[in-house]
Order: sequence, then C-alpha cells, then structure tokens
Amino acid sequence: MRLTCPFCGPRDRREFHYYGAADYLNRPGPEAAASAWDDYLHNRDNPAGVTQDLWYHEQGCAAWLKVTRNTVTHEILAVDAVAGGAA
Amino acid sequence: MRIDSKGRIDRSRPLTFVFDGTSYAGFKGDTLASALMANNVRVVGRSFKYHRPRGILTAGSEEPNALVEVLGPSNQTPNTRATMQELFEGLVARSQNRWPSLGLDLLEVNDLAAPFLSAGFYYKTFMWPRRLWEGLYEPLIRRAAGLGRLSGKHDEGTYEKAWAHCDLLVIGAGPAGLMAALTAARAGVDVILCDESSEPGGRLLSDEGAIDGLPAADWVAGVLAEMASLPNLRLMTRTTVTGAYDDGTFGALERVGLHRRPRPNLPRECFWRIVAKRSILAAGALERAIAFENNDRPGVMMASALSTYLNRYGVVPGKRIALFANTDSARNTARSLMAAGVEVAAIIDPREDAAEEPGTTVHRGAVVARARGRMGLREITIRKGASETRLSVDCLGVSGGWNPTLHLTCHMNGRPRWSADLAAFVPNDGAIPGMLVAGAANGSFSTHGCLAAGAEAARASLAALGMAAPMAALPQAEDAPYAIAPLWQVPTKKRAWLDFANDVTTKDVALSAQEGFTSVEHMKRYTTQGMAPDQGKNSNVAALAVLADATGRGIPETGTTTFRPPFAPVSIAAMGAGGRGAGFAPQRFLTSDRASRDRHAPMIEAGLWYRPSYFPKPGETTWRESCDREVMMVRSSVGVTDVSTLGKIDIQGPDAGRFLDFVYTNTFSTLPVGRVRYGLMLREDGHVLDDGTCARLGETHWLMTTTTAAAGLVMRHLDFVHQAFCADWQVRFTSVTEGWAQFAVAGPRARDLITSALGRAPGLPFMGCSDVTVQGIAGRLFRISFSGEEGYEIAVPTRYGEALFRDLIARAETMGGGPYGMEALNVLRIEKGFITHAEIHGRTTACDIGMEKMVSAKKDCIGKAAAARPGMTGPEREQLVGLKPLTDSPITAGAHLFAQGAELTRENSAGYVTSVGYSPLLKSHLALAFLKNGRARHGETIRLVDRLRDIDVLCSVTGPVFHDPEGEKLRA
Amino acid sequence: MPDLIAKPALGHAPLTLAGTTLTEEPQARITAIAPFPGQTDAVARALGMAFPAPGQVVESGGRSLVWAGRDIAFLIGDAPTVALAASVTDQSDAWVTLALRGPQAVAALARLVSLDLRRVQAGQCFRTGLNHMPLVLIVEDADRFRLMTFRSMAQTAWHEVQDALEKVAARAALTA
Amino acid sequence: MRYSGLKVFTEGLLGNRGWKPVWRDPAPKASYDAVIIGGGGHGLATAYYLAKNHGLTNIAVLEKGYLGSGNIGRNTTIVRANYFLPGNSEFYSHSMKLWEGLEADLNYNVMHSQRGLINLFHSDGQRDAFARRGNAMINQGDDAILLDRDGVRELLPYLDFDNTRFPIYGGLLHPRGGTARHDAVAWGYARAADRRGVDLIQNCEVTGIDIANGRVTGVQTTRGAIRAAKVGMVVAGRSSQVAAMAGLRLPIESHILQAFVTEGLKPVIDHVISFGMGHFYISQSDKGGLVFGGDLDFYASYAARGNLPMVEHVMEAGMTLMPMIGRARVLRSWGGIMDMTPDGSPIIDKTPIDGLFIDAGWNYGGFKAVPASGFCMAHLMATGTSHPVAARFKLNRFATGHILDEEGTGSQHNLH
Repeated sequence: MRLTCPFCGPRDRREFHYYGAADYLNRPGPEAAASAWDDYLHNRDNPAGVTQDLWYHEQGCAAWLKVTRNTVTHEILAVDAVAGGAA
Repeated sequence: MRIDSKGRIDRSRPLTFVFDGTSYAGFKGDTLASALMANNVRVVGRSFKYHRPRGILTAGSEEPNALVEVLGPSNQTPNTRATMQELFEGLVARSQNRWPSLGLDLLEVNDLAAPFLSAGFYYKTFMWPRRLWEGLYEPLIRRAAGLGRLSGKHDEGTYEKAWAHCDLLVIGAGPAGLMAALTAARAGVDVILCDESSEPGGRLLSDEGAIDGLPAADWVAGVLAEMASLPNLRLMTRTTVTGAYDDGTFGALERVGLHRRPRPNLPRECFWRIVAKRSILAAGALERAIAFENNDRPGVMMASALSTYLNRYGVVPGKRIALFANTDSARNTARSLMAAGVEVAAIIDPREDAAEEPGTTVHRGAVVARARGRMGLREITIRKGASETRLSVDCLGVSGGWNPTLHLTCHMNGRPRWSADLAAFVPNDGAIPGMLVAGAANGSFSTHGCLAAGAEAARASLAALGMAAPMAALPQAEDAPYAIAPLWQVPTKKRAWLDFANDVTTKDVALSAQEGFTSVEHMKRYTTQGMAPDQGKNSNVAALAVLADATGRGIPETGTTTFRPPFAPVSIAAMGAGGRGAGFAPQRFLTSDRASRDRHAPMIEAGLWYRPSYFPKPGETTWRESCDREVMMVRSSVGVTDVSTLGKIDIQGPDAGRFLDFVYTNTFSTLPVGRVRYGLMLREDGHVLDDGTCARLGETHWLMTTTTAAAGLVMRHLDFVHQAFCADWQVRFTSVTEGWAQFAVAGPRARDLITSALGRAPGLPFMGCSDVTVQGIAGRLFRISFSGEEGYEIAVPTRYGEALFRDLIARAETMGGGPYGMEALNVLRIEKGFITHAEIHGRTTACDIGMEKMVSAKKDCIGKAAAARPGMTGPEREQLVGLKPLTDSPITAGAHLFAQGAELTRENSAGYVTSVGYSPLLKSHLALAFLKNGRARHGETIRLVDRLRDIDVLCSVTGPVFHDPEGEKLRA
Repeated sequence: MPDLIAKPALGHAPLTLAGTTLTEEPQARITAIAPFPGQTDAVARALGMAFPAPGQVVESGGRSLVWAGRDIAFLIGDAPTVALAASVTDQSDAWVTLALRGPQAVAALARLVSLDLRRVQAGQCFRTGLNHMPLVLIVEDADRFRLMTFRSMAQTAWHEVQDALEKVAARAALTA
Repeated sequence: MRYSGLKVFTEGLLGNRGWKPVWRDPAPKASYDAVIIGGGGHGLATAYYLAKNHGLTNIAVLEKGYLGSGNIGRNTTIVRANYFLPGNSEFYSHSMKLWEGLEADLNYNVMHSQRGLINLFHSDGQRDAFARRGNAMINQGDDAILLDRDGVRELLPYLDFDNTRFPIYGGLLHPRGGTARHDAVAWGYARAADRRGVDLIQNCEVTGIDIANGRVTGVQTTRGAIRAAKVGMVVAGRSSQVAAMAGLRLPIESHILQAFVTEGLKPVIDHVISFGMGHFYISQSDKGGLVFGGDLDFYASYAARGNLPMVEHVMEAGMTLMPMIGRARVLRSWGGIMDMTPDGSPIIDKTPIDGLFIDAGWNYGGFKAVPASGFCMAHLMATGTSHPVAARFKLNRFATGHILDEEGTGSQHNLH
C-alpha cells in the first residue's frame, strides 16, 4: 500500500503511522455532553466502503494526513494535510 | 536417459552431485530433477499421507512430488523442489519423509490402511480416552505427518531484501512476456522483466517451434541480445513474483546463490519489493493431470514436462513412452520424442475425432484406466468403451489441458471466471489495478497468440503511462486453435489422485460431498486438497470439477478457485532478511556507553537504548551489593547517571504556554522564566499518557522532558494536537533528544560536584534552570531530582557527552561518589515514591496515582472530559500506595494483595505490586502497589502473595513516599 | 581546567567496496528552522534564502537549507544571526552524517531505502527511513549521497550500509 | 450417527459408503423462536448452547456464505486462558473448561491440544507484568509457571539466546494453553447443533432487521422474511454493518490481521510461543506446518488481505527470536477481519432494542473464546440476563469508563 503524501509524494505504507477514523478531528468542546465524548472517542461508522481516516507521516515529514480511501478495495481516493498547507 | 544432441545443458562442464548418499554425474545447466532422470533414478520422494513412492511429475516450481532436503555445509533446506534446484558441483541432496530409506519406508503401511484413513477420519476418532490425545494419538500423528526436516540449528545463511521501481513490471519471460517487455522497453519506459527460471524463454525453450522461421530458442537469443542493449530494461532471472499487493507493489523472490556453492556475503535469496506503475502478467499456463487409478506411480508425469526435459535438458525418463491427452499440445511432445528417437508406444486420446499421428498408434475415444508399477511404471491399461487392453510402457505423459497461471490476479480478492471453451478459469480484467494479463495466462495458448497479446498489453500499458507505442510487425509463429474435451477423472473404484502432494483422491472429494461438505471451501478444508506445498496448482481445478460431478452441479455453480500469496513458497529468512540477531531493531547508544563498559557495567535494554545496570566494584559479587552501595552513595555523597535517553522536546513560540496548558493537565503558562515544573499528560481517553518536567528557558521558549519509553509517542501526540486542533497557534516543537547529553547529579554533595565542574556555584533554587558554560562549552543546568536528594541535571551538546561523563565521575569519586546505574536509580525513585511506566501502565488515571488535584479545574485539557467518567474515579479503583513487609522478606513485583484471612481468589484480589526494591537506607524491601481504595487504607496490614514464586508476606500499607516525605532534602 | 573533548559519532575510517565509498562526514553546524504558522515567507526574507519546497535543497553563500519535513528545514552552515519568526534549534549534535559515493551507491541504497531513486539529481533531498531508522537523504548527484540519521543510531546505520555494500559487492564479483 | 474409532473401522471395511451428511440443509421456516445471524464459530456455539442448555430448538442460524467461512477458519488456532483483568479472567477460564470437555460434548475431534503456551519476556518490567498476569491466572484457578532464562532454554533450546536483539529473560508458561483445529470447531458445533434440531441455513444473507415499537420482530433475508422475537447478531467482522440495519453505531473499527503457514515439516516446535518485543507468535500444526502471526496491519479494512510491511515485520521477528525457522517456506498468507473495540475486550450484551442481542468485538482473540462466547450469549438470549462470567462485556462500558484494557494502550481501536 502506498500513500501520496502531499509534501513527500508517493511513499510506502511503512513510513506512516495509522491513528483511526477522521472523527478524531471533531473534538467536542469542554462543555459537550458525555454522549458526545463517547461518540467522539469510541463509536464509529466503520463503513465497508469509502472512509476517511488519519495517518501520520512518521518516517517522513511529520504531517498528519486525512486519507480518503476505500476499506474494501484499498483504493486511495485523496490524501490531504490535516493542517492544510500542502505544497 | 540422456539424448545426445538435445538440450541446453553444457556437456563440456560435467558436475558431480550426491543424492541419498550415492554420487552421480550431471552437467552444468541441469536441474537436480533432470540429472536424476539422466541417471535413471525413478523414485525421488514419498507421499505425504500414504508414503507411496513418487517420481518427478513436472519441470517447474509447481512440483508436488520431487521434494528433497538440500544439505549445505552447516545447514539443510527441506522441501526443495528438485525441479527448481540447479545442479552445481558438490550438490548434496537427500530424500525426505521416509524411514528408514526411500526404497523401504515402513510408513507405507498407511497405504494398506487407506480405507480407514479417508478424508477427515481424524475428526471422528481419537477422542477417547481424552488424555491419550496429547499423550499418544497426537504425537504419532505429528511424527507421521510433515515433510522435510529443519535442522533445528540457527540459519546462518546470508539473505537480503531490496527495492526496485519501474514503470512497467512484466512477469514471465515466455513469448508474451518477452514481446511485452521488448515493445515497452523500445518505447523508452523503465521495464523490469522477471522470470522464475534460470533462463528466459518459457515454453519457447521447451517446445520445438519456429518464430520468424528460426528455431524459437534462437529467436529468444536475439530478443535477449537486444534487451541487453536497452539500459531501461532490467531482466531479473531466477526471480519469482510471489505476491501482488496494493498500489503496484509486488513481492518477488530472487534465488541469488542457491545454484552455486556458498560464497561470503553472497545472499542465498533476495526478497524484492517491486513498485510498478503498471504490470503485465505473462506467467503462462500450467498443464493439469487427469485422475485415474494409480496415476501417481513414478513414471507418470506431465506431457509438457517430457518436452521440457527433452528439449532443455536432453533427457527422457523412459524408453517406451505413452501419452494420455485430451488436447493437441501433447502431440508436440510425441513428435519431439519420436524425432529424438524415443519410442512412443501409443497416444490415448479421449476425443472420438482425434487425429491420427504418424509414427505411433492413436487410441481415439479411449482413456487410461490404471497404471501399474509401484516403484516405477511398468504398464498401463487402456480402456475404450467396455474393453480394456494392457500396454507395457515405462513412462506416461499426461495432459488434461491447461490452466492459465492467473494466481497473482487472485491476490487482491479477484475471482477468476470459468471459460467453457477452454475448460479452465481465466482472470477477470481489473483484478489487480494496473495489471493486464497476456498470453497463456489469459487463455491464449498459441505462440502467435502469446506474441500478439504481449505486444498489445505493452501498447495498452504504454498508453496508460502516457506513451505512444509504434506498431511493429509481429514475428510469425504458429497459431493453432486450442481444442479440448474436458476430462477430469477416469471412473474407478480404487484411488485416483487429484492432489499428489497431500494424497487427496477423487474418493476423498466424493466422500466430502457425501458428508455434506459441498461448498468448495468446505471440501478443501475437509480433504486438505490444495493445502500442500504446490498450493493446489496441480489440483484445484480438477478437484472442483470432481466435486461438481459428485454434487450434480456445473463447475461455475460449484464455486471458483482462488489463490493467496505467495505464488510460490518463500523462505522466512528471505522475507525476514535483516531481522537476524541485533538487526531486528536499531541500537541506540549513549555517549557514556564506552565509559560505562570500561567500568564493566552490564548494559541492559531500555527501549532501543542500552543503559548501565550497575557499576561493579572489585569484591562485589552480586548486583545487589553494587546496587546497595550506589544507593547509599547517592544518599550520602553524590552519584552521576546518564539520563540522555529521556525525550527532550524544544517548544518555541508566542503560543507555547497556551499550548502546554492544553496538553498538560496542570497550568504552565504562569511558570516564570528560569523555572521548571512537573507536568502530567493524559490521553484523550482520560488515562495517563506520560509525565515529566517542562522548563521555561525564555519568554517563548520551553523544553519538555518525556519518559524514555514515551518520547516518540509524545512527539506524535503534540504534532496531532497542534495540526488537528490549533494549527494557527504560533508554536512549533522540535525533538532535541539526540542533540544533548544529559547527566543527573544527585546527593548531598551534588552542589559541590556541580560547583567543581562549572567552576562556580550553581545558584539555582529547587526547580530552577539556567544556561551555563561547562568548561568552555555552552550547556544547560536544571535543578530537578528523581532520587529525593538535592539533584541537578547538566546537559551539553552530544559530542561532549563522553568527556563530561568521565569528568563528572572522576570529580564525584574524589568526593566519595561515583556513577550509578538503573538498578540504583530504580531503588532511589521507589524510596521517594516516584512513578514510572510500571505504574503509569496505560490503565492508570490521575486519581489512581493521587494526582487528581493536578487536573486544573480552570481550563480544558486533553483527556479532561473522559477522565470524568464515573468508572474512572472512586474507591473501587486501585490507588497507588507504598508497602513495607512486616518481616525481612523479599517481595516481588507482580504479586497480588489480599486482606488477611481472605481466600486467594480472583474475587478477593485487592490489588497488585508494580515495583519493588531493597532500600539499604531503610534496611527493608519496599514496594509500590495499587490497592483498592488504597489511600484510605494507610496503616492497614495486607497480605502480599506471589504464587508463581511462593512468596506470602504481610506488609503494612503506607503512603508511596518512604524517604523524606516533606521534600526537605530537595529544597535544601 | 581542561576543556571537554569533542567526539565524533563513530570515528570510523572510510570503507570502500566495489568502487563505492562509505564515509563518516565531519560534524557540521546544523540549525533547524521551523517557521511559525504563516511566517515562512518572512523567515525566508530574514534569512536571505528561499525556503525550500518539499524535497528541495536551497544553496546560497556556502550554506544550504535542506527541507527536513513539514514546514521545517535544516540550515547547514553558519547559524542564522538574525531573529526569525520561527522555532530555531541547534541540531548539530543530533545527527550523524554518512556519505555514500560511487557506482554502487544506488544499488546499496536500494537495500536500505524504499524510495524510487531512478532519476534523482543534485538539489533533491528526502525525509524517509534507512530501514527502521529516520533518514534525511541528500542527493549530491546521481551516485553520490549524504545520509543523516540519529546520532545515537550511528553504529547501526553504519553497519547496515556496510552490510548492503558487502552484498552488492559480492554480487558484482560474480559478473566481474 | 455417533463417531468413534470403531465406526471409522467398520465404515472403512464397508468402503466408507455409510457416512451421512454432517448437517441437514433445511429451507428457512417463516418463523423461529430465535434467530442467530452468523454461522461462524460464535454463532454456531450460541445455537448449540441455546439448544443444549436452554432447550430452545426452534431456532435458526443464518449464514450468508458457508458455515465457518469467517474468522473461525482464518486464525492461528491458539487456545489460552491467560488474561489478568477481572471480567476477562473468569470468562476465558470458563472457556478453557468448556474446551477441555469439547470433544466428548460434541462427539467431534476438534484436536484441542494442550501443548503449553509460553509468553516470552525481555526485560525486568515485562517480567513484572507477566508475573502479575500469572498470579491473576492462578488466583482464577488456572495454571501458570514463571520460567527464568534457563527454564525457557530447557523447553525451547532452539531460540537465539545469544544474539537476539532483545535478550530472553524468561517466559510465562501456561501449560493448559495450546491449539485446536479451527475448522473442526465450527463443524463440531454445527453438527451438534443440527443434531439437536437447530436449522443451519447457508447462503442466506440478512438484509434487514425488522423493528416495531422498539422491539425486534424478525429479519429480512435473501431467502425471505423470517419472524423471530429474539435475534442475536454474532457476526464479528461485519458487526458494524449488521448493527447498522438496526440503527446502531458500535464502538468497533474493522481491521485486518494476517496469518501465515509454512510447508509441512517434521515436528520441530512443540509449544505455542509468543515473542515479547515484536509481533510474532507461532506453533506447529499436527500436519506439520508452522502456523504464525503478528499484529494488525493497523489500518481499517474489510479486504481480508494484508500488505507487505506487517508480513516483513513478522518474518523479521521470527528471525531474531528463532533463526532456525529461516529455511521454512511460507506457503500461504491470509487476512481476517477483526472487530476491534476501544479497549480490546468483547461485547456480549443486550442492545437498546428489545429482543436484539449482540456478541461482537472479539478483537483478535475470538477463537479461544468460542465456547464461552456461545455459552454466555445463549444464556443472555434465553434468560435476558448476562451470565456472571460475561457480566462486564457491556456495550455501554466505554461511556461509563469501566474499561477492560489488558494492553493498556487506550481507546484507539487498532492498538489492542
């Protein structure tokens, strides 16, 4: 599996660390209900199909990436920098 | 038997080799199989289950029978395909799965007991009495099963892994692959052409055909010559593409040194990861067998293999050969044999309309009903209608048609489809993104068809790469249509083999259907068909067809066949190259490493680092003696230890304080410049991630310290929090762990030592920090302590680390101090109740370790919300306490805690011990432990029980801080 | 009072196999410059050097600015003397720099690095891995490379490059 | 038909013509008392224990493919009871007891072999953690022995004790740990459930779950609607999809776990061995193949196939730990789809919908759990209350913070 890092170009999967669903980007505010935190931390759509998840280019540029890909075919549809600023 | 004038072997280079203790002669260019055949060795192996004598069936990596152990100078390689093992001078091989010898194998008794060993028999018996399973039945089964032997010795061979990148990967260098690679390379793209064999050409080397009027092998030579002139084409022979993975990544195994005597540093095998923008699978096709009674006798083999042995190796396995085939391809074999002067006694062709063949008798509409000859074929029975005739032969070539070598197209869950015309599975387009399948692998079986398909696949690949390919004239070659009348089995009441390697017969498949295992997956799993070293290459399709027959369904309704990586088995050593010994993970060395080793300190692993365990002095015979001395040294004078392994993250920017407030539970933005604060970091799920100190070096400049274990984790965490939640904050962080050598100096005389080393008094309050000049070098000084004594950490650029360490311990020794290691460091921190990852092990909350007050109520921070869940706090949870045994008894980490008098059950376990050490200061063993509601139980007596090590000790529960609980020494 | 003695990461003598040489480079001044969000252009102006695009090395006045990750570059040469709207850290001691130069350099790297090195040229650099180690790979030209990895891993890095070179040389000897 | 050695003998004499189908092939009825979605190990075991322990026989197991087509037939066959957190300890201990009587109970040889499992440790800290675990096992009534380096050497002399990157300090031996023949477990439960009257319906995919007024009323399938007052979802690997039919969003992410088997070899590894400093565990099957595995590929996936980085890591770990396996050749690799939960422990619980139950989240420890999982799920479906040994496997424990995190890696699904 290869991801095209927006900074570094196409790289082997072994350069990346996987975190989880892109849900982790939507951190509830400090006053959010307990159920919002439960959803944020634990519950997942977990689709058999297109999903978005978070990868860290650990053995590379150290960018956090949001990857749009298919969990059935492993097709990579898009790779975006979480913080933007991709070259 | 050799045929003069035939073959591609080098008769000028004779070689000797040994098989089963007997020395034989062969030639350069032989395989072990061809050389054994030339020496008229007919039985080369024993079958898996029935231990039947077996001969060579094929000429390729799919060989199910001729598996041998190859013996090297220091080790042996089991299950080596004699058909793939190239001969070299001094090769030594041995047959396997037989006892005592290949000729006399006592386990052949299984063959007589076959009626009781039908498919899945073991699921129905050996159940009583239960204890005899592990004691008797299973050991017997295990000993009888298996094939070759590993030596049990470490594999000291040399292996490597490598990467290769290209625009186009062509898999297989037969007519389709050569044509594809040549077409693409001429257009200028980077091409890698892999072929499993030692010599490119594929079937063009095995069959006597013509291309452009030249013998096919000459055409191949011409193509190779042109390829050699193209720098953008890389030909990799002896290289099997073993797996297709995502995004154009392929695994491939190159046999680098297996065909020659070992040489220093020359790898035996190389496992390649090939990354290709496009690929063409041109792996050809595999001939398949027909099941009939005793079709596994030595001398029964694939018709196409006969051609290969004759034309590539100049050898035939018999004097009087018959062919049994339902396609025309075996006719080429017959003609080659006859042209070479070998008697072809008959061709048995089940097709009623089969053509005559000059020079031999064709039995049309007939089948071979059985073979005879336990140690080598003597006779076949030809059945036509109700009549049977016997024919004396010593070899039978069989062809049941061809299966495209589409295995790689299944590796990404692609399923092939059934072609009724070819009576074979063919690959579906797009099964592997970017891959086209060409030639026989796609069901084009004529030479012309292969050449045309190879060229076309190259053009399509070039177009996908954005390149135009000029049309070139195709070489002229035969274009015979493929005609087949499917025939999978000849009915028999006896056994007819489908899977030679696992001894699966048509009866087993029928029994599987009879018992309701009618799904093809059930059948395979029940009979073990397809699970042997040939991975079902020889039997999957036929077994499916036989199952379809048995269940009265068509083949497409019965199911499909699939293959998983690897295409051909790959050694663990090749895919694990580099992992041997210390190669498994990088080693990280401290600048003080040499100085510590000079002092005979045993070095222990701390993550990837090596740290000194203790520094033995003359006369000390145990680690405890050294440890006790080092602890007392720190408590009474001064000790020095290397703490450079701790993570150091430099944090700069106007928003740094705000950022630290967000990632730490406590507040940092209010810390004055020149001061250090202890901080606690949570995971977002509310458990403790890490702890450490953070120093404010300047108004917008901070230095965070992490534990050794969590350094990488924390860096990743900070990057995530910043990039995901506050990317616009003016703050950046950079790891500076590697840039600084940092030493802890601790003890009542620590200040004296620092004063001596700096040439001035440190002048720092507890938890203060400043820039310093250390003997002319710019460094940093922190007044922090992990021991409970007055402590400093002094840091200099890494290049000066060794010098500073040696300098500090030399100065310390003049004060009655010296270096101390991890053991003493651990005792010191236990005495002081400081935690490590033994306590913050991932299930610990701030509350559990008594730090709930460090979670600021005034601000949000990572983990705060989740830490408020009801299950995360409360007296039912285990809380950090100290334990002191009531008697002078050793105690152990990992012991559990029980109320006195409570039965030792899971339900009664009230906690467990995380860290222990012997305190020479308090002259007692001490422990840190987690105890349910522990903070309310100080003063209680609790029972510590380690049933693994027979320890049962009463302890008093205390606070976790044993030494100087008020911290007076720290602040002195 | 004696000054502290500086030690190299390894102190190894150069190694040449199959015409390809592995050396430990002398320690250079390396300054990591990580502009604060939105400040990259301002940092470049203050430095008087273009801030390198990903994978690029910018050379100017005897100094090179090596792209080293997301919004970070290593200034190799004299440290900046002006204040920058960036995090600035001295990384001189954090890295060991090995050089691999010669006709088998790419073949050896193919055993260590997962990158496509087919058409690399001077002025390129990569953040990647040297097997399991972090790596900044700087291209001097098509068969000359500098490899920066963590200083504490210098021994493993040297060993693994040497091992790759030995295998490449053993293969080369077959056809020589 | 009862299986025995005598039966094998007499059938052998008679040409093996008398063997009957192991299970019936019934058409689905319009209505059952209970329906179990999923004909894998857990679903079949649930059906078996519903029939055996609770007398419920008007039930069906609905399987979209063939029986045992999921992870029950794609694992490394390890059976162990070596957990240390209350909640897990008692459950796996119960499972082990069921394993030990399984052949007699099912009249099917699942080849459960208590070869002994050894978890190696490579530092003092790891030893302490394994000591805590071993004591928890003994406190639970199971067995554990702490081996030092020499003790390990005696049992496993072929490990690399001299050069391996992370020296072997010792190991925790779990003598009752071992392996079983995975497919046979599915077949044994299926056959035994069928014999008690359970309808096992293959090629029957559930396409919808019918709910009225907060109660489940049945399921829609590719073979028609089936009414049932109780429905159990036992579909690890597809849990999120099936639960979504009932409008539920689960604390589960699906990940791939690869496993590997080598060509057959004469006996060389007698135990189940697990490496403590990398992702690698291994045993040798009765057929002679070395069966081994590692960790997840780590990215969410339903592809049931892996990629090379984890393959290579596993092989490298094998080479540093036991370089004697270097010349064994990997014959086949495959991937299973794991239900990964945020704490690595499973879920056996009611759902917010009356009559709808869930058994899911087996992470990659589902094989050994099959007997107890079926036992406890059957108890829950039959009685409406959790069995005491599965009482902590609640669906809402993440919300309440009653976490069962053996690895201590936190609420990240792929880290368990």
